[in-house]
Amino acid sequence: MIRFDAPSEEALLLKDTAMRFIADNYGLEKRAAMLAKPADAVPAHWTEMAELGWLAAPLPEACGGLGLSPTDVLPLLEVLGAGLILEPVSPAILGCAATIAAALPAETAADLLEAMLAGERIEVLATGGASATAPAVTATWTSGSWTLSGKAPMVVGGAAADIVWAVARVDDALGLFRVPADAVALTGFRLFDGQTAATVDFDGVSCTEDQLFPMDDTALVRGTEMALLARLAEALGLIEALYRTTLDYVKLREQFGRPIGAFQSVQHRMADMFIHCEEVRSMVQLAAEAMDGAPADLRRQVHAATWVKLVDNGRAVLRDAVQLHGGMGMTDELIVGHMVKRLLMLIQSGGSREDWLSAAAPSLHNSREAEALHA
Amino acid sequence: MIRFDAPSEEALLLKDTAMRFIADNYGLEKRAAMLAKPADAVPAHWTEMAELGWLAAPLPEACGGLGLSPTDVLPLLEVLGAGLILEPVSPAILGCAATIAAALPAETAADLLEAMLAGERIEVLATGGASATAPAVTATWTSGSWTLSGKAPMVVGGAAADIVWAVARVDDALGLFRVPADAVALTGFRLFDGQTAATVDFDGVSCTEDQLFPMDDTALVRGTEMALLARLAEALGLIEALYRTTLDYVKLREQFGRPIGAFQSVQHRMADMFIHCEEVRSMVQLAAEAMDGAPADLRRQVHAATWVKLVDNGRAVLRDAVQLHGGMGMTDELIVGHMVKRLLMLIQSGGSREDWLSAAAPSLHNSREAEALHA
Amino acid sequence: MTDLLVAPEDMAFREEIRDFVATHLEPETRRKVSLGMPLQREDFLTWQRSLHAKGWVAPAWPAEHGGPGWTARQRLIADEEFFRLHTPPLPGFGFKMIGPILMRFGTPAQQARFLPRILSGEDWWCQGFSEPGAGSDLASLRTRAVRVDGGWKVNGTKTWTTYAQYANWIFCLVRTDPEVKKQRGISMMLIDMASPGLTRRPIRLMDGTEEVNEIFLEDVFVPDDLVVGEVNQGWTYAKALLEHERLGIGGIGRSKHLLGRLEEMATASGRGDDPTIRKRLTEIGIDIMAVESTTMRLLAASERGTQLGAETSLLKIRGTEIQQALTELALEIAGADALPDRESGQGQAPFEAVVFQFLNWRKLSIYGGSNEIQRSILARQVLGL
Amino acid sequence: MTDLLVAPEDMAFREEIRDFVATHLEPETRRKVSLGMPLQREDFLTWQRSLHAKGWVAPAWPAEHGGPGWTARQRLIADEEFFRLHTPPLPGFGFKMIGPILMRFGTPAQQARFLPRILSGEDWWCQGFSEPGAGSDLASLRTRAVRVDGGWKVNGTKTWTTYAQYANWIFCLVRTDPEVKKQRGISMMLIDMASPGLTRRPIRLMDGTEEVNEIFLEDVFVPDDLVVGEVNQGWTYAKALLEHERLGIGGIGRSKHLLGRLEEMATASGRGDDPTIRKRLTEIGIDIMAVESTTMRLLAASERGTQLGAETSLLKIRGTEIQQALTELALEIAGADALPDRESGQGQAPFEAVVFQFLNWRKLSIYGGSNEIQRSILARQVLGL
Repeated sequence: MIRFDAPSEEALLLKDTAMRFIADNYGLEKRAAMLAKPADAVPAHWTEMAELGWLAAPLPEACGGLGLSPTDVLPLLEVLGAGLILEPVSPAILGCAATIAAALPAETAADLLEAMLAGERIEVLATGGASATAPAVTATWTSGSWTLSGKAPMVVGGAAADIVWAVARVDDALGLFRVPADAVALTGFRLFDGQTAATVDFDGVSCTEDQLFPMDDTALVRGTEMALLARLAEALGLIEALYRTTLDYVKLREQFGRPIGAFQSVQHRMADMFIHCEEVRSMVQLAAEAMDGAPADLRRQVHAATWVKLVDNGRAVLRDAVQLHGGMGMTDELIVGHMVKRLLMLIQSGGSREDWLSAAAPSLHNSREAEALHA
Repeated sequence: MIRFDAPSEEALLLKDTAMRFIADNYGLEKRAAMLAKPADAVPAHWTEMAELGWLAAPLPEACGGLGLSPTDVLPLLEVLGAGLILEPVSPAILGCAATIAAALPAETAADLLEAMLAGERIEVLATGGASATAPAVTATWTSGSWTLSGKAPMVVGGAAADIVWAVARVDDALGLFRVPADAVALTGFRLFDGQTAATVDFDGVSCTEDQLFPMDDTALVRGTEMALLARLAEALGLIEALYRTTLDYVKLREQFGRPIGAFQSVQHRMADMFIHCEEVRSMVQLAAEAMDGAPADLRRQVHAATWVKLVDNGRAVLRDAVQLHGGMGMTDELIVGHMVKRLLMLIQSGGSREDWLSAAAPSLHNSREAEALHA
Repeated sequence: MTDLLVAPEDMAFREEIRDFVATHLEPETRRKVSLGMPLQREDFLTWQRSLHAKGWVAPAWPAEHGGPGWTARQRLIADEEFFRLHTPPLPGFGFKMIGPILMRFGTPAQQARFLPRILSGEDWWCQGFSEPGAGSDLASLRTRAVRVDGGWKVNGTKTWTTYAQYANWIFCLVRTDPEVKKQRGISMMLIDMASPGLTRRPIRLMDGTEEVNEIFLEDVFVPDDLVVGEVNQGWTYAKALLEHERLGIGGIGRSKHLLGRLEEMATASGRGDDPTIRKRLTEIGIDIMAVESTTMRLLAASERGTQLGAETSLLKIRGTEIQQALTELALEIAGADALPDRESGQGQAPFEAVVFQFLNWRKLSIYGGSNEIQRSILARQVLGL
Repeated sequence: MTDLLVAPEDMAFREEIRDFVATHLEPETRRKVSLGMPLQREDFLTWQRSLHAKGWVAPAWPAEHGGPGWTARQRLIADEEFFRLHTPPLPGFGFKMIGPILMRFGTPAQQARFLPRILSGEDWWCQGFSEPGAGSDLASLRTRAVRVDGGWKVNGTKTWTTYAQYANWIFCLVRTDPEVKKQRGISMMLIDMASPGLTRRPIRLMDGTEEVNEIFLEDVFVPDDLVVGEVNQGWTYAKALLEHERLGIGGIGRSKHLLGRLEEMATASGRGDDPTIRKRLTEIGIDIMAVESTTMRLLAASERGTQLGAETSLLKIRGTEIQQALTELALEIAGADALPDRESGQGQAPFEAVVFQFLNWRKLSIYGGSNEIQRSILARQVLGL
């Protein structure tokens, strides 16, 4: 049951800490210095983020996490998204660690994740195929060891990874290989918003029996959904930040002798931007609550519907944020341009809107039920 | 070659006469009196319209017409559309007579059309099937006469027809049967905008050999395209009239102490309404010029593209015309509501926008040509 | 979706509503509502009497005045079910407008006299706010009342008065002090429709209906005991009214009902599998989900004690945009099948009422504060512009 | 479509353009333009020199000043072909702005000194109109010139100066009389970029380019013979300029070029037959047809002697809306293939420049009078609101 409860105290505390941290460490100049480094440089604040509990927050307590619910992780992730962090919190924790936590026995997962949650390592997950259940990597057993083949062309957050976990086809099942980054051909690079990613080539990599862990669809789905939720939350944070930044700007910026926010067409566009934000907030909260409260097919529908809303409203917000900032919105010198790129990156990372729309389609509105009653 | 030439003197003269006629005869009260009559009553001004030359205008001189080009018929039809006439000028003349003129030898056509062009009769065309080349009516030859079967459920303008021409399948070819209205089961009724239409049931109607006239695809296409152009021109007239009426209204109507046209959001919407009009005008002129200047496939594309523009821009204009008139726009007491219904009727009469969009699709933009050069 | 937002205890409540409707709603009334056809006075009143007998006729009224004592969540559920099951949408002028005003600002005598008759349907109220030339801009109204012995004499014209032909009472805003600034000097009066000097002219709308009217007041006498609250405070009462019961403003039930009807229509027209139609249905379904989840989120905040303000205007804007988009999609599905006039006898279900509903629902973005005004309200009151 | 609008004699002209481009445009430059990649100074100048040698470099200039003597229709055709064949879009600050101004308002000496060097590419002009805090609202500019012996001393800041890094001259609007009302008291001055006191700061845009700059003027001396026309009349000249050559403003060639590229992109991404993509491509194709036919209709009216006014703003509005819609459709086609940074070396043609172009072309609705301002111009000057 979805209740739209308020976030817990713990969630709000993490959020407040995060806001202070961003204010102190993520000014545009400091961020520009980080961006000037090579893509595979160790990210600046990974250890601090671990110490602040951000890495442990969304993971079950039995695996060494803080056990926050999906709903309670939202406020933190919104701040990190709007804060434009360059550390791979979402892919490494919500994508990789959450998958491991779902796939492995709690104790094993706790052991394996300990170093990452302490901020000593970065571990990412390479799924990479056309679909989650048709991974790009295949493993074959020859003379006492596994040989991997396949390539993951876009592992977000993977440029500085120490460990790459590969979701692989092992005979007719799925398996999870734990591969040290120095055993694969890994090429780090930046995405257009400044975040890092890597192509990882597994061809010919040899693994021992104890690098292989069991994996099933349910765990993979859980991990995929947590990773999706992370992107939704970051995008929500960005959309709201763009709205607030633009609202501040139109109140200050004067043209033709008065603030542009005094012009009716600007006022109505800002009202629409507010509506776009509120809708995305509602949907993302719904998507988060659905994680633990809805059956799989309904959850999938809600997530797809939320993504479609994100695409539509997110694009509208970023268009208007730039337009209302005028020329200033085009520059690298205001935060708005950086937020636009990050939001656009998140939207693009989901691929085709059409596919999400199809996934959202079946009987959203209970029409069959209504018909049955009607008859 | 499309030149966007100015209309001829003759075209402008017809237009001016039409504007005066509408002003004199089509005030809302007079029109309401016409609407109060049964659908199959003889329309009020058919004879006068013949005397004014409107019925003869678009037909070739050899058939007893004035021989105006498609481009030169536009101004008259725009005025008649915006004037909300209830006489079936477009279906009887552009739909029926133009088809007959295209199908039959000029002298035969002239003889057959003489009474209608004199305003003594109303004749309409029943096509009616799923497509123009798959007509609803079939004719079979039995013991010395033709027997028709089939039903045309929507013959616009047909309620008071004296003659119904049926496009019929005759063996594997097309034929045109000239059927007196009293020989068929004809039920007249009104469309939601007040114009009349009829269902015509041909089942069991018997025809002699001399009621059958030859018909080919080319003639049918010409007639169909002329009828389409008539609807486009009427719609253009209505769109522009809605724009002008709304513009006048926002200049006069005061709210919060000033004309609503002084509010920026109203100004910007009116600017969009102006743009919507201008686009439709350009496309309809293009569609008219294409009638005699473009090969069949390009002509079909241009017509389909024009229809899509009409649907999109027409809907936008009628929505905003009502909205900007506020409650007054909802009533039967201002002209705006009547124009909205007529425009909506024209748009609906075209069926699915999607089908037009598909018809407009192929290589609108010469990309293949560009690629060839590029290579 | 619906089930996601409903707790088990609410599910039982929903079932109760469904059972009641199944046993009490007349099939012919249900048919008319499901097709979006106009309703007559008796269609409304028959249904109202059933609800009244059950104690459900005024969901938002406190129990002391005859309400069912439902929570805000239950009211939303009931609202959705009633729409979905095609019950007649009871006009809110009594239940949602003058009723709550009298509870808050009326005298005990006014409450005792009028409230029970609103519930029972003995009184049908209409609203006299708008005037020719003063639609959304209520403060500029010109109907005047002058002091006479024992009461007031009222002159002026009211317009857009919905269902005045069914009503026996009208509540009016009238200017009682012409000297002060626009919003001040206005009083609210309760006027018997049978008063000498009160006449009515129906306004025919372009959809062919006569839902709305003009009301002419010529020297109409209103006794002092039919003035609401204090003289010259009518504007304050009207404003309080406009903020009442805003969470249902998104019309989720209405949208879902129409979305379901469009599915049937697409099937009937042979375009049930047309990808473009399916895609638009899904998009609008997502839009409805966004308004519904926003409603539930605001409801939850309100249940936690947050005071809701003008942000509920977004529900009005998006809700009516969705409903109008649905009527436009219906036009696209119906195509040329929508051409016959509603009264021609040639239209076929489910297409016969498509144009009627498209035209009629243009009002959704005009009345109750046009969507432009709602955007200005958001900009000013929520965004601080 | 194109052929519909072209007479046989124009077709020969079109062929001539195509032949010239085929033999003179460098393949690498064509590749960069076709992908929407940034161009360097030499990319522009090489192409400009070819055009100059042919006599085609300034299509709109009269023959006496070195123009080709083309008709308005030929200019449109050439414009479309150049875009379609991926020639570098030569910045218009010389050809379309200061050149025509000098022809109309400059002294014979100014004309003789500057016009030939614009054609040859020896001089590259940039425009100093906008200032920080005065983008579309030019009348509020604050750069000041004070009288000194033999000329003026200028102080102030100009911004959004496109390609100032390539330019050796800048034409500026400066305030020469601070006492009079906003639009008056402004003069137009020609300033050598090498002048002492003139410095430049590149502005990095979010798409990674440095196309635009800030120009700081500190006690920059401008001799009297470099003031255009009369002192204090600069606003008049600037306005005359803004009305110049408005028929090409719809950017039909640019739109068609991008539409063609999107078709290739859809094929490359395996979505060439996706009905949603095809549908959007057709819709945008129809939109382009509407702008093109409107352009031709206005052109025909202009050829018949009708004076065109602010209605050409509609070409700017719709043209840029179409171009931005195309960049957005490109994002939808490219999906996750658009993620690598343009300089990462990981992007694949034809997707590598998709985000860059989306971001860069946000400017289309901002510069040259934002689309909001264009709508206000239409409302005021054409609609009389």
